[in-house]
Amino acid sequence: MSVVSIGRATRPHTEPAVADPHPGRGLLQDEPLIFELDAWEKTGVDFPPEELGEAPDGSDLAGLTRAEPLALPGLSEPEVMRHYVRLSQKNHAIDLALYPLGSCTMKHNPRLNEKLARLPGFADLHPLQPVSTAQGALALMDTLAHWLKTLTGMPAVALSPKAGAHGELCGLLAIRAAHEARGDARRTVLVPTSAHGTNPATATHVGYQVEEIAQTADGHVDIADLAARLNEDVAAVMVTNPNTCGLFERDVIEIARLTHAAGAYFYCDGANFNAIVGRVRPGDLGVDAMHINLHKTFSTPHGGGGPGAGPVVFSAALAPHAPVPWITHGEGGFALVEHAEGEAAGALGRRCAFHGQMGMYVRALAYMMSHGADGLRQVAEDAVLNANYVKARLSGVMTAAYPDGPCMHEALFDDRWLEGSGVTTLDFAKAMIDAGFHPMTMYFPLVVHGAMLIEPTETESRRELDRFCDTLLELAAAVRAGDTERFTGAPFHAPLRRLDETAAARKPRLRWTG
Amino acid sequence: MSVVSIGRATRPHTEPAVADPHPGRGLLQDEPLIFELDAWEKTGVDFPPEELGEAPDGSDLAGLTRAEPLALPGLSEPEVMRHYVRLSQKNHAIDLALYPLGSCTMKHNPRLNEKLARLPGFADLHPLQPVSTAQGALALMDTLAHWLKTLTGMPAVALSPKAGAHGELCGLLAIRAAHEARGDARRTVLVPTSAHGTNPATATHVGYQVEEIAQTADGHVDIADLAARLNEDVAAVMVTNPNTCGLFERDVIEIARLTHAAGAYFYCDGANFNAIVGRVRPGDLGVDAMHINLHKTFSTPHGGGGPGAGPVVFSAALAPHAPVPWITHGEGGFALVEHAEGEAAGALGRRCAFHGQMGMYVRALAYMMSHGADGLRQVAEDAVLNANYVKARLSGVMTAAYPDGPCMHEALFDDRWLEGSGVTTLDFAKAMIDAGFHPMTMYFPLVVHGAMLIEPTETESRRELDRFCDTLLELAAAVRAGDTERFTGAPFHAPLRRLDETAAARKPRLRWTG
Amino acid sequence: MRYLPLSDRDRAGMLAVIGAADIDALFADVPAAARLAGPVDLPLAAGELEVERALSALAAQNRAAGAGPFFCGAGAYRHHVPASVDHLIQRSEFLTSYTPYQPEIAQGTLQVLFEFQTQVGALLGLPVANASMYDGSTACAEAVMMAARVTRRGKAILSGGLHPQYAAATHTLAHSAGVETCRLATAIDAEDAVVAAIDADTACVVVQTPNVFGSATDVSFIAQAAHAAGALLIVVVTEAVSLGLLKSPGEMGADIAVAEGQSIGNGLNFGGPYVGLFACREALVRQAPGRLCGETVDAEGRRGFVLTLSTREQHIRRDKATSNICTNSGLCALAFSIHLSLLGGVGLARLARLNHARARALRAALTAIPGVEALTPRMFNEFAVRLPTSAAPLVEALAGRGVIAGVPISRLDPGGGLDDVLLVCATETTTAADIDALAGALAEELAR
Amino acid sequence: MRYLPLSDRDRAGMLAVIGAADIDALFADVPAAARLAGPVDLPLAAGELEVERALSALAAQNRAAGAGPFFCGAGAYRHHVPASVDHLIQRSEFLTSYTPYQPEIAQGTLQVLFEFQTQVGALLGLPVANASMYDGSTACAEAVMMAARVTRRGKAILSGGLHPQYAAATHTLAHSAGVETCRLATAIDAEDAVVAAIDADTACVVVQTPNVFGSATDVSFIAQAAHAAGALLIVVVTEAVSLGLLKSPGEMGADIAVAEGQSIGNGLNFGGPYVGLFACREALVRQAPGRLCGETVDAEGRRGFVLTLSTREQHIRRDKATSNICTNSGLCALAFSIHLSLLGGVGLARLARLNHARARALRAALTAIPGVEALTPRMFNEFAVRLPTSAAPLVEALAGRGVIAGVPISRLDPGGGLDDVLLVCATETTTAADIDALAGALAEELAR
Ligand SMILES: Cc1ncc(COP(=O)(O)O)c(C=O)c1O
Ligand SMILES: Cc1ncc(COP(=O)(O)O)c(C=O)c1O
Repeated sequence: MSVVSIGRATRPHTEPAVADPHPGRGLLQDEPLIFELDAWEKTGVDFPPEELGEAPDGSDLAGLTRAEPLALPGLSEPEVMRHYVRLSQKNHAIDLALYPLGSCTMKHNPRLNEKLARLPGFADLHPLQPVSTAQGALALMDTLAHWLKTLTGMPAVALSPKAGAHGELCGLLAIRAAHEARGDARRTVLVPTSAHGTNPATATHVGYQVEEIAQTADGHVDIADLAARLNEDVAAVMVTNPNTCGLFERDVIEIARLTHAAGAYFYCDGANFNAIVGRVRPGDLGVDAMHINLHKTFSTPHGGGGPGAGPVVFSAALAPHAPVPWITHGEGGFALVEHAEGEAAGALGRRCAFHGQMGMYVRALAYMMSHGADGLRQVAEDAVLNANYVKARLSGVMTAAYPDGPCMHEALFDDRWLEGSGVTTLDFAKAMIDAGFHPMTMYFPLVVHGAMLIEPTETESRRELDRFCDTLLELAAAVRAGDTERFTGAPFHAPLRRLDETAAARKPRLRWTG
Repeated sequence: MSVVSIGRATRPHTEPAVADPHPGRGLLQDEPLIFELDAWEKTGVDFPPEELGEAPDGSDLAGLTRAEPLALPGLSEPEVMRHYVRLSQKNHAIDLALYPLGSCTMKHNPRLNEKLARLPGFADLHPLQPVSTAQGALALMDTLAHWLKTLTGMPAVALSPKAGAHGELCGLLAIRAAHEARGDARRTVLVPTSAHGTNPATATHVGYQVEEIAQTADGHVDIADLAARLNEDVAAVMVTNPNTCGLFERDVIEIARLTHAAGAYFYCDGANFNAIVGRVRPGDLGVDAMHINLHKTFSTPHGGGGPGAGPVVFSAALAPHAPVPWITHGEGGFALVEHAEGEAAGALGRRCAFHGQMGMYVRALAYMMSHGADGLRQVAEDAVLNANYVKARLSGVMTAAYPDGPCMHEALFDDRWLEGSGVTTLDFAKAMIDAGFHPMTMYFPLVVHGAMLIEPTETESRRELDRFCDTLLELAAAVRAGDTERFTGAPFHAPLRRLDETAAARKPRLRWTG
Repeated sequence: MRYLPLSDRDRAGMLAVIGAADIDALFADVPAAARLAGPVDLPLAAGELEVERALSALAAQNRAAGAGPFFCGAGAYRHHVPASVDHLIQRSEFLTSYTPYQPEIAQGTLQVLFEFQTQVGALLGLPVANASMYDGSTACAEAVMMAARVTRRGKAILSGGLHPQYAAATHTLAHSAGVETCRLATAIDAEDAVVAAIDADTACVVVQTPNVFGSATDVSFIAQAAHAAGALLIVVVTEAVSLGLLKSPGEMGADIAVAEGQSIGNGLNFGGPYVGLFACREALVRQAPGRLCGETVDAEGRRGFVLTLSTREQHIRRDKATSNICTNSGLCALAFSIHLSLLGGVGLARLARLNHARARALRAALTAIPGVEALTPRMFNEFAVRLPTSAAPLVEALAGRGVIAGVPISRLDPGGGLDDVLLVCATETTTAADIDALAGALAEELAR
Repeated sequence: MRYLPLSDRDRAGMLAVIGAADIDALFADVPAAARLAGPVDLPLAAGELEVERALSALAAQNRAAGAGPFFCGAGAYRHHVPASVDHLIQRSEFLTSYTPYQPEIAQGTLQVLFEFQTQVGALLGLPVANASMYDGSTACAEAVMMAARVTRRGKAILSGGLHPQYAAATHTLAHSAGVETCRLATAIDAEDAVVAAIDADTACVVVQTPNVFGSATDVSFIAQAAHAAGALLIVVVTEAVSLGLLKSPGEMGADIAVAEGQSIGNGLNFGGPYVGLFACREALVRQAPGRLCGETVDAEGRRGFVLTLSTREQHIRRDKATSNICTNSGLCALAFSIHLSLLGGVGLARLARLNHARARALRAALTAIPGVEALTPRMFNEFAVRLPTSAAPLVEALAGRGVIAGVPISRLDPGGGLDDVLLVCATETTTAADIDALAGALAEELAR
């Protein structure tokens, strides 16, 4: 048992022999799986008994029904509440503390947006009911489209993509359609090494080959390398801007120019749009297509993994190839173009059933209207200010990957400062958990060794930023002091200790089997 | 540092030198007061700027405005979310685990009821808008009244009382009005020693003297003592049934007979109606007035202390003295009688502004309709079954106060079994916290030494009851084993250790002063 | 049944453990004559969908305030409550917890109460505030009972501007305990009349500002008069938003201040649940009703909060308690506290100014109608108008046209001889279009 | 601005710490030409009340499904979702957390995913299920891509009963990757036609049951035919509630099953967000798209859950990944899982029976109208009717009368020559009164 000081330095204490808290002690409840609650024969939903007698008779479903009744537990409502409330308390959340996952833009999710998305006029609306009975919904989508186009300075937008990665597919499919329309069958997409994994995955998923573009020592696209790789087989250049190192691609206009000169299109990964919204329009940079993660910049909640929404804005060159559906406005109000034929024959096709993530559109538009043009600009400024503040406060101790010049919305550190300490980036991150914070994004981007990518977002107060920086500095001091155990054994204070991910992958147990 | 085994016996562990969890470690966040967040000059609510210029001019509020601007912190919404979410995680709740507070009926609160109470037709309705525009609200109140009267077998009900204690006032005021109407100025109310504190407090609050009725050794009203005390100065007998020892007053019909024979009225504290709803009608027992805590039997949430609602049902003798308002139904629909005059001249008066706790009525009626006549009967049966199950499982080790015969909805234990152990009822209760449960009601009723009053309610599964009983038995074994420290020092695993209530009362600090 | 976890198999097994033959055995103490053989005569269990449908149908029979132009006030006010407030009060840990009797696992509720008490104290300008009362009217009644205890006197003087239902609720309670209430004649602007009514048996003077007609008064002179006679001044506020702008009761010399807190954080709810605010001078704290939360430390010296001074309360003091209150209005107090922690002093002042501005616009529009006269001096967000006709039928007629015009004062005070007086109110939720709609409809109705 | 915690004082102080002269200094890398000098041409910030008003006005321009008789299905179904589901998914800890990358502080989400996977597996009758896809249609497209990878073949046969928008979405994606899709002619009951289309290059056969016309088929014979040819069978389910009653895809021999999970726990939302269910045989797991949650232990040997087999995924495998999916449909999966944990097998079976019973009642009412003919054999809760007139204008006319009658198949398949075919659907939310209203209005319209 080692004696270490943890948390804010004011209250040193003895490290317990085993970790705390333990589920099942104090307020933190232990909770079995729903399959372990002895509820196989019950149900927590009541139905009018009189109609249940009417079993399907021979005429309809003879021979089509299950041989064995479906075996799933049905809990009473009190049991269900307990189950999920107990489980919920084992999660970190943006509502609990700063959540500095770089590239994820974990910002505050206004509750007004949740309320509005639940208005029956939006939530209880069928995608295929007559459009004459859904004019308000189409108006909302049209308004959202207007905001997105104005903020990006682009002439067209496809709302339907269901997340950023789905938007990337959409963008590349439009690019493919544009080339095909010219009879140009290009096969390669250029992607910087620092790109998010979805970028290369997207390119191959729609049948392109990926070639990597080198990165300069100061964290930017290597223009010379790009120029060298551009040729008539290159369909698109996919660049993230601001990039995943948290830097604005200074040469972005040149990148666009070179790309266009080679007959390729410039796809911009807009996951980091939060850093520039209201201050820079991608349309002014020569971008041809860019997805916008509404669940990042426009604050629709991440929900533990989704849903999101990934509208894609298009340049005039690509606009004719946008997927269906889209909205038109005429005499009779708003209408939907739902089939890639006739006037829509240039469309790349359809990407999903129905019209996209309406629930997210409501939230995103409420967010935009709340901030307004002025507030959105302030969002970018505060996001960048907060990141630079963290970078400034931590740089004395941790090694910034790109110390010179300002960063954008996230501060990137590498692990040089941990060298020889016996503490890895992962260990350091797990110790942050003990101190009450969610770790930053780790080991991404790949171009930086042991990367730690910190994105505080604009919805953090200076007080919370200071608390965060103080904690990291205190932890860093503990690293220097050789308190290795505090890191290698961490977390000690989470609901569980460090989990064995290798064992999980070796013999996967992906469902409960009793 | 003692080595003890805690929680379920499977995982013995070493007791840490200091308590865990600590706010500020892992997921449990430390949170200062709102006054300590440096937000004096901010606000988290936006207003249309254009109208704010219009300061009140001389003609209206000259000389009436604050000398100093109001000094209160205004937090941004992200900060507010953090503050209250963090604080919330320091509470126990029925949604987290069994909450066996005897006499409090901490049962599941259906979320349907929360949803319905928020329908604009109920939640956004002004108490003084024309009744012609609130017919649905009056219909709902009328329906609720019908259910309450039918379930209690009583001819009248006053809905407006705002909680149980407010209902007690209402009942005694009706009794006073009834006596006064006859010119009978009685001054005494008889109350058993085991009564809830609100009973004697209510009686003196409306100007009565309280006399205590003795209790028999087996936990019932001492009929002989009652008979001896009844005389022409006694205005009312106030008895809780089922009583606070968790027993049904076997002689209740005789109590009513004796009371009436002495010219007094029989007030029944109906806080424990949950034990008999659907199986026994108080009207069949001779009761003249009884409050019903909608927040107990009919599951409106307790909300950390309220709000509740305490409708009072009346016998025919007291019905004419019910307070305004009440609902009438005629040609033009529902109407409200709001003034104690004319046809309503017998009314005891008015108890509060407006018409009572509409928000609670919606919830309670939704609860009643969901259960129906059959389900409510099942509620009583399961509540009683659960309490007897706990009593049966624990009685081998803990001393039941009234071991013979069944209990009703709660099981009462005394502290004889702790004698000589160095562990008090309070210590034992605090150790329950460490094991993940809220303590039972302690030291009440007063007639039992070191009382522990356990009310599980009907919304607990057998599994949760077993978990609870296993835990208490394991704790009891630890008492026997002489593990005193585990109790006297408890809780060790709550967000805070035991709090110094004496210090708090000695020099009260009732607000933040900086 | 979806809310009952026990299965029939559970029930049978548990009866066996208990050693009871059947469930009836557990009800053996119930006299045979009183045992119901089967369900009472009410509908049987219903699914969630069915219940939702039935109650939604009732809700749809009400004209929600927000459904159109709406001008009612008179003690209940329609304000905008931020969505985050309602979200937070629905957190299981707040919604489904009991009174914080076990402070170690109730620090969430307790810290909120401590913050609430501090906010209420600041708002009302008095050092001690309790953890809430049922509502403003019951708080008023309890304040009078307290004043009688403190002064050991038997009379309360109620101003003619006090909300008539507050006066009635106060009278009912006080009267039963032998405290006489002397309510002065209903008057739009005669708070000063209370001074003359003070005598040697006067325990307290109760004055509301802004009064039920919407008129604000600096009651400092009443405080002086009351104190000079050994009586206490109780100030009542029904529109808490006014405190963002107006002098606090404490600033004007109140000994006890009570307020309806509904305006902040809470919806109209057809009259309840609301939240009573109660504050007083430090010296009076041991006579105050209701719960109090205080600061203390835990066994390791860390700051924490507990319910305190409970020797005043029914569960300890029983028949000697300062009040019988037990359940109070905790969740509404939480909503109040959250909304106020968003607003802050800066926001509440802005909100108050906005309310005032809208009410001025409303007054300008209504008084432009021939025959309509504004009666309320020193108006905050509510005022009385005299109409050339009886107010109640006119309000009905306007309701038929989709406009909820306000509260006829005769509804509150039927015998007051003010049948032609209508109370109207504007808040930040009142739009220019709403005002136009009322003015237009009113002018038309009056022209008929 | 209510969502931005920094005050101007904070900003100035922080710039000083950073050592930047002003905020513009931090944007120095942006080419001067691309720097916007001021706000873009959009409205300025608005208060919560204003935003709520504006968007509520838009919502009010839509005819909510629940506002009256309503019969649309065709891939999106109106079911009753218990209030507790929506309450729970709004818990901050679920709503505002990210993908569970740090398992030690994400056990809540992870245990839910493990339970979800187990539920989905049981429902679809296959051993492995992933942690959700965007929706049923994208899951279908990914399943086809997976089948092509697994079989290294280049063709997918899509049944004529597959939802046309699923077919379109699948075609768009597959085509780009060089996988040919062969969609058979739209047909109400011709699932067997796929058998004849299978050839040596066939990677998979995609069959929907109940199909887009509502007809259920035991596809075991297709499984046999596909397997005999070395192809995989992909079964698509758009109405998850049917699985309470009908044979699961796995039971009928599916290698991969995908479903739209919206019916359970999720509202209509005008088409999204929904939740795609994806399950497959054990042997195929390493080719499956999307996240997988697996069981493991912590350093003290306690059970816990983690994301696993991520070497399939984009963030590890990059251009070699099985899919590019990252954000999925976590919160909708949570809603699905909560609702299903309330229902259980017992409840889902009852719900399915109730749906079927209501659809039978609907069919009886509609086919009683002269000229209306039911076309769908083996109907679950949805069926096609042939009308004596074109369906789309009729639906418009009925909408004008307050009845949303269903989906004209021409909306999904304009060139399909089925202009007179209407898809109608009934669920547990459909009342006898609704059915009467439709039947009555339809009879009247047809009689005109
Ligand atoms: C830079 C970048 N690109 C793309 C994505 C993928 O977006 P989504 O998760 O919405 O599919 C992400 C998400 O983390 C990202 O950070
Ligand atoms: C037996 C009994 N009577 C009366 C009351 C008072 O009810 P309320 O808290 O609703 O005022 C209670 C509340 O705990 C009680 O248990």
